[in-house]
Amino acid sequence: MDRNQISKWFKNPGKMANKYSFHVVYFCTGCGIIEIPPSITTRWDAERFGIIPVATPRQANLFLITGYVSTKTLKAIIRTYEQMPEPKYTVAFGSCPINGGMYYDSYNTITSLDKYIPVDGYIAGCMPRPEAIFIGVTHLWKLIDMDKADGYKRYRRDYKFYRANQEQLFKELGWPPLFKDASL
Amino acid sequence: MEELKKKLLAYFTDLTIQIHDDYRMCINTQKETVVSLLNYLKNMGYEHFALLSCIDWIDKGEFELIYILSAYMEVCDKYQEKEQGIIIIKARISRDDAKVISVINVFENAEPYERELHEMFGIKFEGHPRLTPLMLEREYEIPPFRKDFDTLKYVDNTFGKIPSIEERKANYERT
Amino acid sequence: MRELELFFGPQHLGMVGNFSITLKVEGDRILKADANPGFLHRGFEKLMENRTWMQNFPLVCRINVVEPDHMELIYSMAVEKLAGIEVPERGKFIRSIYCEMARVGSHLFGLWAYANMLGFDTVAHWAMYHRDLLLDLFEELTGARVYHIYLRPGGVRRDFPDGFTDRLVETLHKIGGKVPDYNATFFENSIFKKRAEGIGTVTREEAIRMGAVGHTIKATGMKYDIRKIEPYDAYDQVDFDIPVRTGGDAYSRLLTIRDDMIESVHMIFKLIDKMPKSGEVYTKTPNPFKWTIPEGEAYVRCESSRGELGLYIVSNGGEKPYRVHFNTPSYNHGLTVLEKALVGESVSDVGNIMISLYVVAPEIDR
Amino acid sequence: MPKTSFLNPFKAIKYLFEKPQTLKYPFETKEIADRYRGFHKNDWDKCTGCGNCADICPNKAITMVEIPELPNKPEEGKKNKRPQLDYGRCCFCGLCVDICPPGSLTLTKDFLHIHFDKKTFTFIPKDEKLNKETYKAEKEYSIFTASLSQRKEYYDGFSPDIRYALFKPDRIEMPEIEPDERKLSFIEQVIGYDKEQAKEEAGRCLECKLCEEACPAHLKISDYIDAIYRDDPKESLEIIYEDNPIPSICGRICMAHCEDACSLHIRGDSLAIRWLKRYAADQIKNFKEELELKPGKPTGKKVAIIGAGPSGLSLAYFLRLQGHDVVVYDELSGGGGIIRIGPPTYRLPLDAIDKDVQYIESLGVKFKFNTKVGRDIGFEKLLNDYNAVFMGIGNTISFSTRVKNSEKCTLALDFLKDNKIGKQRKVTKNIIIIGGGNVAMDVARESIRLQHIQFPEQQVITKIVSLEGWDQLPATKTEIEEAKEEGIRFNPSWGPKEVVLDDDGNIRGLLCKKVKSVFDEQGRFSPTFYENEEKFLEGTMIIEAIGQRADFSFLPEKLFKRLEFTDRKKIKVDANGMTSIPGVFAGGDIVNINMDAVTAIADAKVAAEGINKFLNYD
Amino acid sequence: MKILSLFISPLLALIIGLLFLGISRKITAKIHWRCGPPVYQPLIDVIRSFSQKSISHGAFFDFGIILSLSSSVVLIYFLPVGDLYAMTSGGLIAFLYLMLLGPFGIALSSAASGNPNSSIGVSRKFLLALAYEVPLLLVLLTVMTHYNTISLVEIVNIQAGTGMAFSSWALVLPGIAYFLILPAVLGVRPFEIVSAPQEISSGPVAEFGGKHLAFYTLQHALQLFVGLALFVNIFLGGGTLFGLLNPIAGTVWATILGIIIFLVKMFIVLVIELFINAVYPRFRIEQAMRYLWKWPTLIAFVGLVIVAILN
Repeated sequence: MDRNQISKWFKNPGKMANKYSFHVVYFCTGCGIIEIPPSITTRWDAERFGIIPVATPRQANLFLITGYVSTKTLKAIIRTYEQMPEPKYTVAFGSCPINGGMYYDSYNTITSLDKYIPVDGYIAGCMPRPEAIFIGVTHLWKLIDMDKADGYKRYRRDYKFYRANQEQLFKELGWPPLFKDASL
Repeated sequence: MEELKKKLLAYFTDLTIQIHDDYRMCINTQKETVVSLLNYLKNMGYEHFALLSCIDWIDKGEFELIYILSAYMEVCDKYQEKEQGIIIIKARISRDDAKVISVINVFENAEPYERELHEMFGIKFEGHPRLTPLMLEREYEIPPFRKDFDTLKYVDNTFGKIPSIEERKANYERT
Repeated sequence: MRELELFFGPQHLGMVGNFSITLKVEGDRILKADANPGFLHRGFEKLMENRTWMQNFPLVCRINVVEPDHMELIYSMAVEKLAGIEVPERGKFIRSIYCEMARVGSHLFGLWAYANMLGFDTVAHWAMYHRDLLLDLFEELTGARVYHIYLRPGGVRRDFPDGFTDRLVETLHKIGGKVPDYNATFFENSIFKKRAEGIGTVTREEAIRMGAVGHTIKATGMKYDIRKIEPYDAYDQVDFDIPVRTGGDAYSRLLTIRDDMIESVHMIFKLIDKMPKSGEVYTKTPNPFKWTIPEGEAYVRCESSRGELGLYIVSNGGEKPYRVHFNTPSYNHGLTVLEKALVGESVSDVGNIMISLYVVAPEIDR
Repeated sequence: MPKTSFLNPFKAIKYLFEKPQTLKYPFETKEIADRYRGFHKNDWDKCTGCGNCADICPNKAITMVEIPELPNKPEEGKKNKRPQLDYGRCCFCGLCVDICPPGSLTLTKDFLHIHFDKKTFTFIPKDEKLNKETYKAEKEYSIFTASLSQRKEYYDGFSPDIRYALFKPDRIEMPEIEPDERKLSFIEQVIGYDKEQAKEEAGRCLECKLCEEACPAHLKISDYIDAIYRDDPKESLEIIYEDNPIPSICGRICMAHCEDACSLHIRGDSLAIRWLKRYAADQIKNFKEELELKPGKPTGKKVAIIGAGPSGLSLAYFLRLQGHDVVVYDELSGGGGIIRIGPPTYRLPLDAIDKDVQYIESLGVKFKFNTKVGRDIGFEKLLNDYNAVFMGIGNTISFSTRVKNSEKCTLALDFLKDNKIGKQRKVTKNIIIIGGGNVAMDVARESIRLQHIQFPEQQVITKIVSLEGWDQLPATKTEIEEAKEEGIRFNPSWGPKEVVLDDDGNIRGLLCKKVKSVFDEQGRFSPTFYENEEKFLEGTMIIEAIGQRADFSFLPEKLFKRLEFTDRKKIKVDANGMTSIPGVFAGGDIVNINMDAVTAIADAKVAAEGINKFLNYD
Repeated sequence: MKILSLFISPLLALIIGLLFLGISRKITAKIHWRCGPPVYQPLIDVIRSFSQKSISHGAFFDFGIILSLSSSVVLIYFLPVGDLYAMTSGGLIAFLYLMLLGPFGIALSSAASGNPNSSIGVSRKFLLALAYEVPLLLVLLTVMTHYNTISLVEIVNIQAGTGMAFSSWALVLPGIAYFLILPAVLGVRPFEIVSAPQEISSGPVAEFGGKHLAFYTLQHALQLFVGLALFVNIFLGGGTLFGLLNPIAGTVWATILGIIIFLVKMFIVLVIELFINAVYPRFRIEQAMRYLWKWPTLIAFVGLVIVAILN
């Protein structure tokens, strides 16, 4: 850890701690989850960077959307995302959340994720290798440093629109809006 | 297998049976006979209910139900030696009035299959205790596995019509 | 005690795959379990009807992410049967070796899931590490870690690279060398036995009644294995045994998985010995843009790591399948056996039972 | 059941003292496998823009985008379209690599692209030669900055391999009569596909339609080949007849520009499009009964066509379908024009020509054979009697070398014509043919057959002298190969200097001089020689086959003066195929520089539309 | 000294607790055959949790976790670390009650959160506490009988006087019993039943996020410290090592060395606990209770009888 890092730690400990302690929601949203166990276990060992899976979204700050998202899962994803405390980051895996991927014509999977929840980064691949996950994390660090990983802020700011999109898809969401005073 | 064919033909009247070379027996029957046929075959040792499927023959206006049975085998011998194979039972029902008697009293594991077919094809299984949705969250006007369900059109209409956040904001600001 | 409604999954650390079980519990006892699949439903069977025979081949493996290889195999087998394509001898052996590698990998994944479920991180980590070594080999052979897209109708996509079998044997020996450690820490661990014995017992009668296959029925003492019953590929050219247990509980199932894994490794060695040293590995299939398959239907099945995997496929003589229906082992296990096996058990054992049945959610949903 | 224990598990503690097996990833990397399926790379030089990758992609991840900077050369089988990948769709299956006919598309070992912007995931792959900015050398490359726009050089993963390609690179061998056998007679050399072979060959077509753009007449090639694949030669023939009314002829002697453009051609054999057309035409024994084409409603307009060659026949057909009255004049006794006299019987039998001509005749086109315009009927009379006149006269007069004593030599066309539709010529045992084009090959191969017929079981020699070297010979490769197989000897890069006569005035041989160069710097034909390097070739008969020209003697002087010519000595026509004389149209060899049947058909198509417009305008 | 230790001991406990958490992650990782996180990772986690917005589920939710944390801090005051102690009067009985207060606070919070997983976790926690409380009480009773005092500080002082690490042979059996229940007290495997992330999503803390989670982590670190320190204090002779420090007794150096010795002893116990943690899966709750009521209780009872007879 060089001096630069230390001064950063003193300036904004929360931000730095957020960088080096990603607690991941363990949610098998799609097939990309198959590369999560290897990356958190012996061979790749994500815990070196403080990345560990946690059981509940309340304790997490990173949400990995691992692959395709069916409508049924999307509901759970939105619910989980809203349960996470801020600041929180979302990283989407693979082709499917970007533009539908393999399932671009499936009647049960959505084609692009960022219409429903904000996404801070996409990792290309089908599926991404563990290496890509690590490099994805380093990119996320850079984004956090530059204050560009602002998905949660966007969600708060544009909540009205996200909520409108979610309601357009689901008709009945089943839970009250997260932010009461969401406006432009 | 030939023996079984003879027995079946003697016992049931409205069957047409073909035996293929790879130990697959194809039985065409009526939907009323299916339950008793399955019962009979179960007692003959075909205890493994492998699959319940359905084909939408839209040109003929019919659904074809496929029941596939095989036998559990205690000792691992080849089929060729045991003279036991896979039995494929086919029954056609009308597409407009898709109703058939449930077989869960004969085979317990037919339950999720029937639920799924109900959901995907809209076939009503009489006597099934819970024909609740299994896989799907949304409701579809046409059950999605029917041939007249156009997935691409559906996707365009459903997911394509949802604007991205930027579009929605732009629309909002305009009005 | 009051009755509680407890949702197990889909977002849950003990859940392998996106699956949910709604439990009705009283204290720690489960009164009723309701499996709730569909979180991964993509409508594969519909998607496949919209793609040509060749385009389906990268698609099918996505059905089951844990073990995509048997999905490729079953699709290839079905198409070969419908179109009357023969696989060359070397191709058959490569297929068998590849499938056995996949079985070992899949079982290691299962071991990870089970150990992780019990909170047994140590063994979980080892198992995942050893699976990763296998994935390296898969990457070398097929060009991808997970979705290999290697078995194609007519044979395999590429031949073995130079010296591949040597590296395969080396890696398998490396993994096999750790089996005593696995045994000492996991399979012969008293607490593991305490945890798994008598849990989720499925008797043979129940298993037959509910259509159980694979290690669930092998754990009740029945040698039901498609590799023996209806040999495909090169399985009729090697000797192998089918490990069985008689307990019918989670413990027996896990031991069956272990024995099956060891048997698979031995089988790979035998297959490598018997494999023709050179030759064609695939039969050329027709031009993918003009490939039509004559009218007909086929039901083929193979033994995946979780049990009998079947595919019913219908062609109407066109460029695309008319109807496909996968009979996946997890379908019976996850929706019928699991619901029955959970009743009366403790909440702590939900994941335990589920993983010992090896329920893989994407396979159920398709 | 194994024995269990409480203490045994503590054996695991020993791992505490072992070296961790973790790969410390960003600091310690793993070698990616050689077959890794990562991002795409496309060799733009090799890529033909055929779009097969876009067709096979199961996810519709590939779209072909037009690159305006690239040259669009459909006649060479190269379009200026290149695949664009959408990594929001791609599943990295590699089907596109396996189907790519030129083998230009490769998957690399690059797999890192992480970005918050979805738009960056759309990407047009190029290769490292073209894109130095993207492809970094090993030392400039870092995994932390790696992305679609920062990739490593020479990092190929899953590469195309012709052995495992999804298409069949090898053509179904066309059954032919063996050289030793065929050189003894004029029997048709090519036997033709049978049903199975035709189906299999048609099954190789990837439907990329590069050929359709390369074909001058723009036949719907992939459609009719698909019909053959579906075992429906009748439908196939109907599709051919939409654009080409002489399938039997074209199926045999077409220059097959389409096959040069075929995308399979790059790494394998091109599809046998010509033979498949021939198969379709041969399968239908009687065109009139099977095809359901009807002439259009009579319009009352009359068109005269001079010359029943390919352009004339096609035009007659197209105009007849429009309902015009068409009369075709030709000096020969049957249809076909130059095609009737030029290609020898072993390549194009007269039956095949007559089959096509008779069908066109059955549609109501009137043929006036043995009528030479200018001799039997005046050109001006035609102009007066008919609403429009089309000249499709072709090049019918052979050039002579005009070296010393060249008047003793035989001219190629005369030789061919006599052999085909007249009386067989007498030949000698030792023949020299001057010229390196297809006509020279025809002449040579015909002479060797005549020699074998007239001097059975005797030593005979046929040699070819050509100005051009081996690699410049204008004749097609297959012609040269077949000529060699039949025993014809080549003397490339020699120019005739003098025909040497013996004392009786008979030909004794040809004195040649070494060629320095054939074309000048501008690429025009202007041979230069080493005057002192000479060679004497023995031969008792010399045939000159160095080119032909048109015979405009039928035209009255004042009309001829009004005809405009291009600088390549061709008649100048406008976009409607009309010459500088209103009402007079032209096409075929006298207009285009390709000088082959299918281009003549293309001319006829243009002229047909032009005449239509011209007649309706009146 | 006392005033100083009022500040120092909780801080020391916190730092040592977090460090031990980090070390335990590192050592576990090594047994897993991997590198593991840096030892200061728990600190980063805590800072991160503090920086996050937390969602409260009501006043009880907040109060519970504060109660839990403060009770743990108070526990530290009763606990001598070598020569460092804040209160001399605290007896073992009070100590035991305070130890129960921590879980009680968590339970309060969990009940307020309304998550069914949490309620299952809390019920497990109390069942487990019920199970290990029996042998623990027996053990402590033995100790109190042996030393004839209920004050922890006095016990430590007596042990320091004897200068032996394992102070009395009579206490061997209770020591073994305590060692057997120590995993249950610390909540490591095979007794990781309460949190059991794979079964009931971390149980009581399922709804804890942000600052609540940070408080919980701190409380957890303190609990770890307390659990280890109690064992070291009672059975391993506290901050003494065979009378090694007797020559320099009373100086500051002796205090510091005492603390270091104390920490080393704690560390050794921790490592042993980690080994147990690494090689066993977790019990089911009734299995854990059966185990705890069987062997440790029996041994502790025998120990109590022996001590009673000796006295």
